[in-house]
Amino acid sequence: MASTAAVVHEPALEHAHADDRPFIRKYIFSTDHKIIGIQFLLMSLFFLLIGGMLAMVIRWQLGFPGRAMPGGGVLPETMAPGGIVLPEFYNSLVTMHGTFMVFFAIMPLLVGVFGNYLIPLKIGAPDMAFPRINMASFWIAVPAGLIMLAGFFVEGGHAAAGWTGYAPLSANPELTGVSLGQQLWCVSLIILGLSSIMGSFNYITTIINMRAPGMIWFRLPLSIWALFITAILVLLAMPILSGALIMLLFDQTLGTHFFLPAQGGQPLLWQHLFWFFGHPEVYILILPAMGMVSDIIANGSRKPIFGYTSMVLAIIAIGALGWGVWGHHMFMSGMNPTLGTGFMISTLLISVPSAIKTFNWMGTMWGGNIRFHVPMLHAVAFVSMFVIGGLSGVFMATTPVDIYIHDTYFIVAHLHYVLFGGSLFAIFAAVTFWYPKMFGRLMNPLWGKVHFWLTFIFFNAVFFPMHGLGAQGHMRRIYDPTEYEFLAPLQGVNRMITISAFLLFTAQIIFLVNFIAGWFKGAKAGPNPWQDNGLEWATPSPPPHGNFPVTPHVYRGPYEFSSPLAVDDDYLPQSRKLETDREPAVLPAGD
Amino acid sequence: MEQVKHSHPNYIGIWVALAVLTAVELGVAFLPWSKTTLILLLIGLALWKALLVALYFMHLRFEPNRLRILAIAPLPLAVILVTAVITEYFW
Amino acid sequence: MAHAHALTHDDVMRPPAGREPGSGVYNEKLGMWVFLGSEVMFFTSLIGAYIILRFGHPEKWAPPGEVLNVPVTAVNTFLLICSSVTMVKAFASAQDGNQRALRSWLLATVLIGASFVGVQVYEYAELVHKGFVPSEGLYGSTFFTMTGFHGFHVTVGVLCMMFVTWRAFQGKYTATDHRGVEVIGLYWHFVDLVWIILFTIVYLI
Amino acid sequence: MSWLLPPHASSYAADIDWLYYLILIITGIAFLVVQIGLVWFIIKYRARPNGKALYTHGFAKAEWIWTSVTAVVVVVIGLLSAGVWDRIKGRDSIPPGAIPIGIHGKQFEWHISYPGADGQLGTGDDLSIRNQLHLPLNKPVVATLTSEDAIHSFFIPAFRIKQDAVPGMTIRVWFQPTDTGTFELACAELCGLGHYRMRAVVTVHAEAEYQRWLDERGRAAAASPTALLQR
Ligand code: HEA
Ligand code: HEA
Ligand code: CUA
Ligand SMILES: [Cu+2]
Repeated sequence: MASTAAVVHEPALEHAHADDRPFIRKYIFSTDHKIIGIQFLLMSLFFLLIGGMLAMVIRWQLGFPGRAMPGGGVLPETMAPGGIVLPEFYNSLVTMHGTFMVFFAIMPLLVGVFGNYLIPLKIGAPDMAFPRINMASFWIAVPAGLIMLAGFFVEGGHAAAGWTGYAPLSANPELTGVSLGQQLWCVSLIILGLSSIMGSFNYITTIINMRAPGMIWFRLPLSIWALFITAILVLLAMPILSGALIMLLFDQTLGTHFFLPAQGGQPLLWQHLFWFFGHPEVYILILPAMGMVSDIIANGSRKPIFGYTSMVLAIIAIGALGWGVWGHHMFMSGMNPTLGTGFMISTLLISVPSAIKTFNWMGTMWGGNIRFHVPMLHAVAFVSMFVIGGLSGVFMATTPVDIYIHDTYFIVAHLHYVLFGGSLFAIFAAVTFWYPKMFGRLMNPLWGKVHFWLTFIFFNAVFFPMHGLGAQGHMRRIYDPTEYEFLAPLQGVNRMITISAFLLFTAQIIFLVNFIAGWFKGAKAGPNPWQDNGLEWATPSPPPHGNFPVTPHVYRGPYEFSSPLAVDDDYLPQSRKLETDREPAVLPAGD
Repeated sequence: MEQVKHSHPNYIGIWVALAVLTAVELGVAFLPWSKTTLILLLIGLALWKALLVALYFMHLRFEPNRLRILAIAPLPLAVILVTAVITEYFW
Repeated sequence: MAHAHALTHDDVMRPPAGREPGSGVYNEKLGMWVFLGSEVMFFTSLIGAYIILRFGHPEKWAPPGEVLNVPVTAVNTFLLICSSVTMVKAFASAQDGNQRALRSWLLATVLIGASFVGVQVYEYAELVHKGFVPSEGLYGSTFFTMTGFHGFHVTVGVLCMMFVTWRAFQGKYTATDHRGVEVIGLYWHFVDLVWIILFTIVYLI
Repeated sequence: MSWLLPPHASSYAADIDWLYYLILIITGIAFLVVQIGLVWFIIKYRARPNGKALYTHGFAKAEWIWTSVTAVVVVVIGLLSAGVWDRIKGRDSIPPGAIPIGIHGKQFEWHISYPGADGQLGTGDDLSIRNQLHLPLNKPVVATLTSEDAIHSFFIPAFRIKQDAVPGMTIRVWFQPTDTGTFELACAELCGLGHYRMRAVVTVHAEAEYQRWLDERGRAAAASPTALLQR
């Protein structure tokens, strides 16, 4: 009855499991945020795999230009006759690699999966504020993905104007020979945008209005803070992209002139709109990662997070500053150079909140009692790799240096360090950390470590040398570097990168197998395998429909590891009531 | 939810104000004044109308401050985007 | 203290038994306001593009009234303002628990909203007949895109309003709980507000 | 592959390289601090049997230090860069008397026009050549960039110059070669399926030689006006 103990008694659990809905409402058209999160997980891992496979074809062509790709013979004549990649197919490959990775893998993985799975559990709510809209948001994302895939099979091939879709290349089919593919690209992203917007206003409402008693703002885990700010960014940035895509689509189909110069349209307008969305987008792709890594590092170090308040302020600052820097992608575009100086300064300033985050993570580890479970390994790797990516950002933020390195492999190196080294490592950390909560079983830790080390080593082998390529002036998005004399000496490096990339991809198969095997064979996890403090660990794994048999009450912040108040443990769950704790004031049900 | 007995704002009054402002706009738009003056006047009138709708019809006037802040939060972003891009024409 | 019992599906859909004070307004209303923030940004992209393009090439726009039919649109603007007042009247009636008034005001709103769309379709047909089409330079591109997406929003609003009206006829809205009416009202007034801006900058400037 | 920047051959390239190396050093220090710190903590604070972690929520002083140091460093980087940027791309940066050259990007080639005897572009006596950029040594050159179709980007790695050519816009950019020899001009913005081979050769001559080349080409062009463009 009046027990608010962290671990709920078994009989109650049995009851809570009794869920009378038919299979299709339970697992397919489910309104349960946990199922929706897992649905997003499966979908986006699938697209991650697709994006990875496209990367392998890209790498083959760059490492061995003009040579027939082993097994490439299965591709149709219009893509790679005899296994030799065609230039127009190469452009589609790069475009779709970027598109799938950004919009269909990393963004849904961070926002769709963990936003859905963690928010209600971590704030102590039974579900999202609008469960049906939540369901719709997943079932809208699926057709968006299918439309995007369909583009490969249409006349003229898939979109080939880069993931940034610069007009007029993307607006005028005569310039690429791609018409239907480019339109499907627009349509798919418009639909996906709708899905993300539906997801995000749900998250925002849920976090503001559905927190359990005692879960005041400054007791929220950093992952929730990050997801909250991210949801605001999605909410306000996505519609800008949708509007721009609609105009682009009209240019392609209705003959309008927004981005086509012949009648006074402005190609740079597309870039402004795209990047006004695009830069907040890259923070959408890193903030949740930062938040979840904070949770995991505190857990692994068995220490409270260092400087909680400044971590929160840094998240807010990154989110806010992110709106004023979009022009740093356009320094060479012919944009007003004075504006360029302004964008340089604002961009450089983002280093400050990023520094706060970095050093606070280190501060958290300092003096800790660090357990290197697999999530912790990935989380520490995140810090290490994100810093490399962030520091390379400083080169590009500096306008004169960007003159030289813009659109070279230096950028490619940067974006993979922040997106793979940053976001994807954080995703590996988060998946392995919350996997037992999702499926009730643990992934194999030994194979997890093997996967981690291989990924860490080959990731660096692939992407670190790209800084060097960029410094030699190696342009990005080129099909065959050997066309240029000054790039010819770099071909050895390109080949080395390609071989490492194949090994990197192979290492991911370990993860895939471990992921699937854990589902059936993994060791039973129990409610709290990592001895963590979050509310999600105070309910069974997987949590029952409705999450908490009893609405939990919150008595403290989420990072009370090694607290002297916890007598026999080195952790103190948020919902464990001590003698000295006062009951939070409860708002009556209903309003 | 809210309590049953309500005193309502004068909605019909707002409606009349909106209609009159629209008529004024129509009159102003065809005056032989300088383009800049007209634009400033018209935009001023439009914002006035918009404000009436937001404050009374959407009852922002009667909402908690937290909600009002939330409602106007996106506007600075819109201003940032447009002003930054417009500077393009002044260099 | 809450009682530990088995949750059924319906329990889950209800607000939790106790929670932190949040925004001070109920979920649906907060959600709508947040969603409107997103809509502001959507219209920012269209209207912003218009402003920027027009700044670049002011000569591509005809003076007000030359191509576009201002009188017809003025009437249409008036219609939309009327529908806003009927909407807010419906909301006031819901607050007072006056079912009959609620239903009639909602019906009126649906009808006026639908006629707005009708007039816009007529306007488009006439313009296209005159040869003014979306591919007609920057003027046509921006005009049809902005007003078209506004019209689309009105259409969606009318459809949702029909649903709310239907529920009103079933007596689902009481003096204490009329969330549906208030939420659709917010959306409706927002769409009206956007039109107020669009009417001025597209037709009168 | 060398980790240093390749040799440079234009007047302001050294400034860019200098900034690059400066940032390399600054970020290099930040890099070392973070990575060495991480490794050190990993080893020093790994879980010990019966070990207990320090219970602290942070130290405001430490946070102030790293926040303000970073802020100062980035502001200094910004100030140093702003001047260089202004000298290269600022609106009044083009040196008076720079030699005008027209660069027109087109899928997938560069049409380069040189002024005729009057030293002005667009006066009818211009000379147009495909994919060959010839320049005099130590003379400032101002290129007028235009594009026919997609966005292209004018990139000469050895000169450290890059600028997009946008259809519908005319963008001017200047540079001054400081070494004779041949270099490569690349297109750095995705512009379609031939983007990867939109290449031109840049030849920098001593001044007298440049004049000789220009005259020769001018005469050849007068004899057969279309021959050059078709190569
Ligand atoms: C997760 C995604 C992500 C993140 C987090 C970032 C973060 C940053 N990015 Fe990045 N960026 C991308 C994804 C991302 N970027 C992508 C995808 C592109 C390419 C798009 C395309 O064209 O296809 C891109 C391109 C890009 C460009 C355009 C380059 C060009 O095309 O020419 C620039 C230029 O300024 C830039 C800058 C930065 C900066 C300054 C940060 C900062 O936020 C980084 C801040 C972090 C740190 C600085 C490290 C931590 C701090 C310290 C350890 C303290 C010490 C530091 C100092 C003293 C400086 N990025
Ligand atoms: C998060 C984003 C992300 C990720 C993870 C990657 C991953 C990789 N990228 Fe990507 N890349 C981009 C985002 C990303 N990239 C973007 C935005 C661009 C710019 C596009 C443009 O210019 O328009 C780009 C461009 C780009 C280029 C430049 C092309 C060019 O300019 O010509 C190259 C070249 O080497 C490259 C290579 C690779 C490689 C080898 C990987 C490897 O790391 C891939 C390794 C494989 C995987 C990561 C898949 C693993 C799969 C699983 C783990 C699934 C498990 C499944 C289950 C459990 C069901 N990428
Ligand atoms: Cu021209 Cu790339
Ligand atoms: Cu950016």
